[in-house]
Amino acid sequence: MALRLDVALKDMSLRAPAPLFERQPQPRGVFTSQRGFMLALGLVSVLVIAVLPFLDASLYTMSIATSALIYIMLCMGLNVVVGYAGLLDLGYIAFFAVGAYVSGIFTTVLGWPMWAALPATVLACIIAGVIIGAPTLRLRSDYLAIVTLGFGEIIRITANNLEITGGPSGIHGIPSWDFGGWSFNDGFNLFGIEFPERVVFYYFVAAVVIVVGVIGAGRLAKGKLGRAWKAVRDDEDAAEAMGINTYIAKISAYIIGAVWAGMAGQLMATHLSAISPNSFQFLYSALILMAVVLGGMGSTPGVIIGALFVSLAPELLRDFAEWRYLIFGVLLVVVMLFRPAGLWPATAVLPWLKRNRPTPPAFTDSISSVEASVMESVDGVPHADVHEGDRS
Amino acid sequence: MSSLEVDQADVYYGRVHALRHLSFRVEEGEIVCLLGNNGAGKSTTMNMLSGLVRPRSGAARWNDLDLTTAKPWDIVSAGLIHVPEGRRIFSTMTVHENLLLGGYTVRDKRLIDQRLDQVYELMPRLAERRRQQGGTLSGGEQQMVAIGRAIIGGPKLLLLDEPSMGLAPLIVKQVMDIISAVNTHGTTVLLVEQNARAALKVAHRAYVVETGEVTLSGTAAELAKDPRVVEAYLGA
Amino acid sequence: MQLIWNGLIVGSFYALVALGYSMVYGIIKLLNFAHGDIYMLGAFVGFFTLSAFGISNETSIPLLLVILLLSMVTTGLIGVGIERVAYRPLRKSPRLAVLITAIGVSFTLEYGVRQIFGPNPEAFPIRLESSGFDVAGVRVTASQIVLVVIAAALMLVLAHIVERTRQGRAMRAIALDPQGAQLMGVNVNRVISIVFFIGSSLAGAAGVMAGAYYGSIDFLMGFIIGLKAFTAAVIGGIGNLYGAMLGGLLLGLLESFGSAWFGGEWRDVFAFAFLILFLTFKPTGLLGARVVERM
Amino acid sequence: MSALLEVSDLRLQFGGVKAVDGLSFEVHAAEILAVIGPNGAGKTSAFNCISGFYLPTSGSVRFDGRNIVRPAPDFWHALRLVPLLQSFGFFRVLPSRVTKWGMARTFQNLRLFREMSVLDNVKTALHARLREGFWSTLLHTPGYRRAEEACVREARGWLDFVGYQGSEHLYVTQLPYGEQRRVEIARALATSPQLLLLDEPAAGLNFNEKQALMALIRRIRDLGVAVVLIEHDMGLVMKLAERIVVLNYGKEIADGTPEQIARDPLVIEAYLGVEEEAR
Amino acid sequence: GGDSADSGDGPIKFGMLAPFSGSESAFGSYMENGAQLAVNEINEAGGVLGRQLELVVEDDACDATTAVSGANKLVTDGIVASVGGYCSGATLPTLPIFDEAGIPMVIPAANSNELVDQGLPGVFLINGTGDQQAAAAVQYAEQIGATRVAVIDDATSYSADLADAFTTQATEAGLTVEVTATVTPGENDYSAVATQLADVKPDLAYWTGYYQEGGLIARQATDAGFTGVLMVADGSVDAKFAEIAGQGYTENVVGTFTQTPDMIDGADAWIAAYTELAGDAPGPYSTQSYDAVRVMAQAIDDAGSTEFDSVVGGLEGLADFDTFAGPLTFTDDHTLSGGGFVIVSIDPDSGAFVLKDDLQG
Ligand SMILES: Nc1ncnc2c1ncn2[C@@H]1O[C@H](COP(=O)(O)OP(=O)(O)OP(=O)(O)O)[C@@H](O)[C@H]1O
Ligand SMILES: Nc1ncnc2c1ncn2[C@@H]1O[C@H](COP(=O)(O)OP(=O)(O)OP(=O)(O)O)[C@@H](O)[C@H]1O
Ligand SMILES: CC(C)C[C@H](N)C(=O)O
Ligand SMILES: [Mg+2]
Ligand SMILES: [Mg+2]
Repeated sequence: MALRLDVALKDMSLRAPAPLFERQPQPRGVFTSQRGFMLALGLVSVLVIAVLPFLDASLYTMSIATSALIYIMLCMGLNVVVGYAGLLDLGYIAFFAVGAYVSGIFTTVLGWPMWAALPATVLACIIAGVIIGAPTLRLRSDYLAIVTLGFGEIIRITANNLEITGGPSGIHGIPSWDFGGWSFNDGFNLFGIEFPERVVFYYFVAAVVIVVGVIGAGRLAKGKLGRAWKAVRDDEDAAEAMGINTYIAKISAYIIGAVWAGMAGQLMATHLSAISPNSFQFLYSALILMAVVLGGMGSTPGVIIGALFVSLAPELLRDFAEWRYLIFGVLLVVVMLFRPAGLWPATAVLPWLKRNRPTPPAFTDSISSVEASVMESVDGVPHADVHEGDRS
Repeated sequence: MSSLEVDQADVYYGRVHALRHLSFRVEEGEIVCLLGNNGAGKSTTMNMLSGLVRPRSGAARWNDLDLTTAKPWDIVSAGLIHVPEGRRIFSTMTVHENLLLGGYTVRDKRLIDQRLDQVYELMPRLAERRRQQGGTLSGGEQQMVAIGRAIIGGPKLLLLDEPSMGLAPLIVKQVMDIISAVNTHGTTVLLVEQNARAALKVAHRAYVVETGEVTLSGTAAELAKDPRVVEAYLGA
Repeated sequence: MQLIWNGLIVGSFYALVALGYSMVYGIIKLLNFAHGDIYMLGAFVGFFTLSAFGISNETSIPLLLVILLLSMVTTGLIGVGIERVAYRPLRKSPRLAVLITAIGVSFTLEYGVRQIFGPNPEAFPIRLESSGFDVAGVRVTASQIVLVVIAAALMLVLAHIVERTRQGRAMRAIALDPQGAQLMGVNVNRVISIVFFIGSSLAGAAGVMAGAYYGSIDFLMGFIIGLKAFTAAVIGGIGNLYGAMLGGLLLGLLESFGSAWFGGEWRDVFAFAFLILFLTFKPTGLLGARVVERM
Repeated sequence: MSALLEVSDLRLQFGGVKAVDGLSFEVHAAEILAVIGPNGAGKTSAFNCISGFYLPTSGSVRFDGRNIVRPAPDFWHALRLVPLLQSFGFFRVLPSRVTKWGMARTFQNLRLFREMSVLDNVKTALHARLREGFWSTLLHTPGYRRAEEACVREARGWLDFVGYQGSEHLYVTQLPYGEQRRVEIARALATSPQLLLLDEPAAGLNFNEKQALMALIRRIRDLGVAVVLIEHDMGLVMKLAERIVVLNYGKEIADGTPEQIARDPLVIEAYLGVEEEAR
Repeated sequence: GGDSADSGDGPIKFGMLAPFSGSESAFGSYMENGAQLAVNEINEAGGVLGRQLELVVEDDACDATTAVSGANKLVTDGIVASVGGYCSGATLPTLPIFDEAGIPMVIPAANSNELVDQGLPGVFLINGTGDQQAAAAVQYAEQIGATRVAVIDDATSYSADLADAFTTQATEAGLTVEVTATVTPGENDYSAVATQLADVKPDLAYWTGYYQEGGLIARQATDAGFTGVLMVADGSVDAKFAEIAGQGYTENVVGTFTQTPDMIDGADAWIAAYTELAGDAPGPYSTQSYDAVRVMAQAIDDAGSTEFDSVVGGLEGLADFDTFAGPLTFTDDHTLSGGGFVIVSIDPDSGAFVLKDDLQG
């Protein structure tokens, strides 16, 4: 069935004339195209995540694996703000805090089940996103950075000083997810294999992170909204000239970023069962930003690698005890010096595909030569239906 | 003996081979013009001469200065001044400050003042806009600042990259006159132009550069009549 | 009144550190997160030298000045070295990449010092005499006056250099377009090194003065002041030196009044909320120039 | 026929500089109008006012029956809050809105999205017309696929239209200058304009490229789009424009056919110079 | 249930979480060395249940996230008992982890009331709680006839807790709390609070934070003209306090503290042993950590097994076990009965805190 393409675009007073040039079809295979390879890589990663508990289900492994996944979610959210929309955010952890605290308060103080707190978390994050987004209407780059930094500190200090947030010691005893009668705490028994609470929760986090965090953010970035973000990042004025309301584009980036962080915060609150303002210091905003930049801004695989690096490196360096932050610092500098665009930049081309990269065209006089044929198809009038149904 | 000489220069940007064995020379006191399509490598040549990009192989010498190894600032101090494509005005600095920066390498304050007066006289528009921020000037005004800046540096060899881009016809004429004037005061000029018609009028000699190679050369008058040049750069 | 005076004292520390911050930002658009740690290094250099000579509990001002100079030179050189190793290779890379190395450098400095001097705070060997007297109802101490005089002198000299001299113009030119500046004959590497030297030595000076004034130093002391200096630099209009000074003083005052009116726990909330509102209405800070971009 | 664009008594002042000083002119559907004038005459500034980027000090701009300059009530003026409110988007028409109404523009210096591919650059211009919701993007519904596909085809169509033959997956920075200009025009066209403003489109192009550009502009006009261009290349202007408006010091000093303009002594004195040979 | 079921042979592992990085990192090694000393002594004396003890230390950075992964690491490493916990905020989220793994906890330093308010069976505090310390502070204030008091905290969990407790108890005792102030830790300038003290001139000001800031506040308050007594809590009782405050600024400083070796006659041997092990003099919570290990070891020995329930039973059954803080018997809520707080003051010559009043009279 031919898709009805005309309804997909609004008020087309002017439609492009019929295409004139044959363009090479994109290759598809796993090793012959970027896209295919990334898909395969994604599948392998999902598989690795799925079998991990069968290899090592110890508390420690599950715990850091869960944390790492939550970090991925968080970094994907920041990637929307920094990587796609190009807005420097130095207080991103604040949204994480909002998510964690809202879900914490709703479940402990009000006694709601965890899933019911989700809409509240999302709503709170949207509001927070709008609040932080509003001043950005007028501010550019580094002035924005300080506003976000200030916002992050305001949230943390407020949480530290209020009664409802438990003051400096925070909220503890946050319940796990339960649905009706069954809770994660009960574990799960499938085909005689016992899945204890931590593994169930790990799978739950993994599912949310992969589906919402990674695939969702990736899809948004590829669609209309994502193009608007990138346009704003590259050139705000030109974006306006393209009919993109840059205010809305920027605020929506903050909102999406905030919601992602909020959901990550809710997962973290469940994971730790206790939260305190100490975990939302500026340092952590810097760490997450670091993950995104280190991995490669605007690049999904890059950001995932960055998130893993930043969340796992201190754990792997645990044995170096007092030296670990020193090593971490040096490592950061060294990595950036050798890969200034990040470990896996958004523009990266797989090495074995480099050879058949398209080369830039030389200037062509094609217009005059093809003019006649264009004229035929155009007929010199504005038209809406020149190429109904062709090339599909 | 005092001349600019480029010999078999090769420049790469990553995988892009921008200059291929490019050779040409400019004698003292000349105005030499480089013509060529977009992306032919004209700006790359200029950047190479002022030390901003380095050739992978080949030589570029000016008097006794090896341009392939000298630092950009040393090249400027020696009197080779490059007015880059796109003007490169310091946008939040005033016109006056921009001009003063042109005299960064000149130690003699009186000399700077003297040249400042000269520039303001040559381009009265700039005198009017002395306190305006460079970035808010119109395109043509910016071009004037760029040339003025170079004059204050007291160039012995002046590289001009598309000085007429975006200028009104009247101003193009003025700019070309300025170039001639500067030249008669003893400055050698290497000029890159899209506006071949205007350029060939002031130049003594010219080279045509295509995809990084010199494909034609000769005196300006010869080239202006060469049918290949007429067809490609002047229009019948 | 006392509030104002207290605010000004803190403010002059912020201003000194903010100046370097703003200079470095101004020239290579880098939010130098390691700048606060240079302040910390300054204090530790002073501490190390004095301890090496076995000096403790001194109160002599000439000795302080000697140490101040020594620390300024040392931190200045360290700053230049950091720029060489960690920032210069990335000059053509995306700005955020350098930001990350700056954070990396910050970690390295902090925990490097921790490995050498240990995690405990140390008492600074020189103490400024803190006998006070009352001026118009405000309690002022001699050390505060020394402090303010040194800070003001350093700041004014610096601002003069940047705003009025040839080198200063070169600095601003590099800030706007490094390649364009090269074409004016500016030795970009050298000017940037000079900026790092000046900025770092100011931070080092602030570190020594903080040590002598407050008496205690530790390896994380640069972190908070780094943030505050960044804030101050932004309030003032980042890249603008007079702005950085004003911003530092203003932040000091804001904090002083904030804690008096709302209590210490809400002080930073007050300061930041004020900052956000202020920037919303004046998006380029106190003295920052609106960068006009032409279409 | 009523005019597509009516500019009347437009004024724009920066501090003491009167960049535009009482400018009035009209543009009709499907015509090619050239705006010329000495450097600093206020051409770009006028464009910026018309397309909503600058807020004129006074005057009115009507496009397709709609006001692009939206005066604020006196009440707010009295409170001296107008500039502030305007920067928040009140009492003004944002450029994005102007674009949606059917006016597209290019910039004097290339302003492509540098970190996006050629195709994405053009797809971005379809933003306002694309029916693509949040959830459908997340879920990749058939509606989303349809929209994306239509978007790609439309974008390709415009790339073809301007004669771009290279790979659509290249980053724009990898293209030669002339090709970038083409992509920029394709991008402007993809917003589906009735009026296209081009600011010095021929700057930096060589002779052949200029020829191609002229052909392209004519074909755009033939689609029914009015084209207004600022240009200093008189050869091109004389051949292309149906009507020419001349500015000097922010004021209109002449308005007429190329022949009239070429003979106008005021224009010759202020702009052309005496011995310019019109090609 | 726990999956770290003790294998029954090999060494018995004790786990300790303490801050080794971040702002509290100074305390980590004091605690580790104290605990290690106890482990060494016990091992030399033949170990527990015939097995050797082993101390496993992890960093909690005083941060919940790091602490949780550290705790999980310890559980995975197969520890049998936990003898760590410095920051209450970071210790709280680790409690359920240890609890679930069936690991009893003797917490040497962290002392927020919330730790025991959760009612987990395996949690024991051997540092006096905020309430107990506040009681000691109020008692001393009454003793010296103070009527108008001030309290200053640093917005951390422990400090704010203690300040609250002090405010409540002081008010009950009929004192007026004239100033309650909060400062931001990690800074240098506390002139705002100093000025406030100088203006209000309370008889006694209680600082509930740590010595880094405490020293500065002592100095700045005196400079500003405050002449009352500055009482500091256990977090500030450290020889560095006097160093930071400087000479002449410590005459009016007293502290609330549990006894430390240098206050007890004949503890020089212990200090010597510690110094030999650590290469440094003992610091805050060295003794508590030392005691935590001994308490736990004793309980296991008494119980005759490393089984959770029996060890908890053993801990509950301890009677007048000899510790630095005096004879120890756990109350029903698993805290110290008396808290054992005494009043200390600074010796002007050495700068160290010395016993001033044992509050028994
Ligand atoms: N920074 C760069 N990175 C990669 N390629 C570049 C870069 N600068 C120029 N090129 C390429 O090098 C070639 C020569 O460019 P150059 O700018 O020297 O041409 P030009 O003759 O000055 O053209 P124009 O008339 O457009 O100014 C072109 O193919 C261009 O795409
Ligand atoms: N933001 C601004 N602040 C101050 N003056 C400005 C600003 N923008 C433009 N101007 C001034 O307004 C005048 C008109 O500028 P405009 O850019 O419109 O000229 P133009 O006609 O486009 O010139 P060109 O042909 O050289 O591009 C110039 O004198 C310019 O200096
Ligand atoms: C004095 C310290 C042992 C108190 C500890 N920081 C706590 O949070 O409980
Ligand atoms: Mg060029
Ligand atoms: Mg213009």
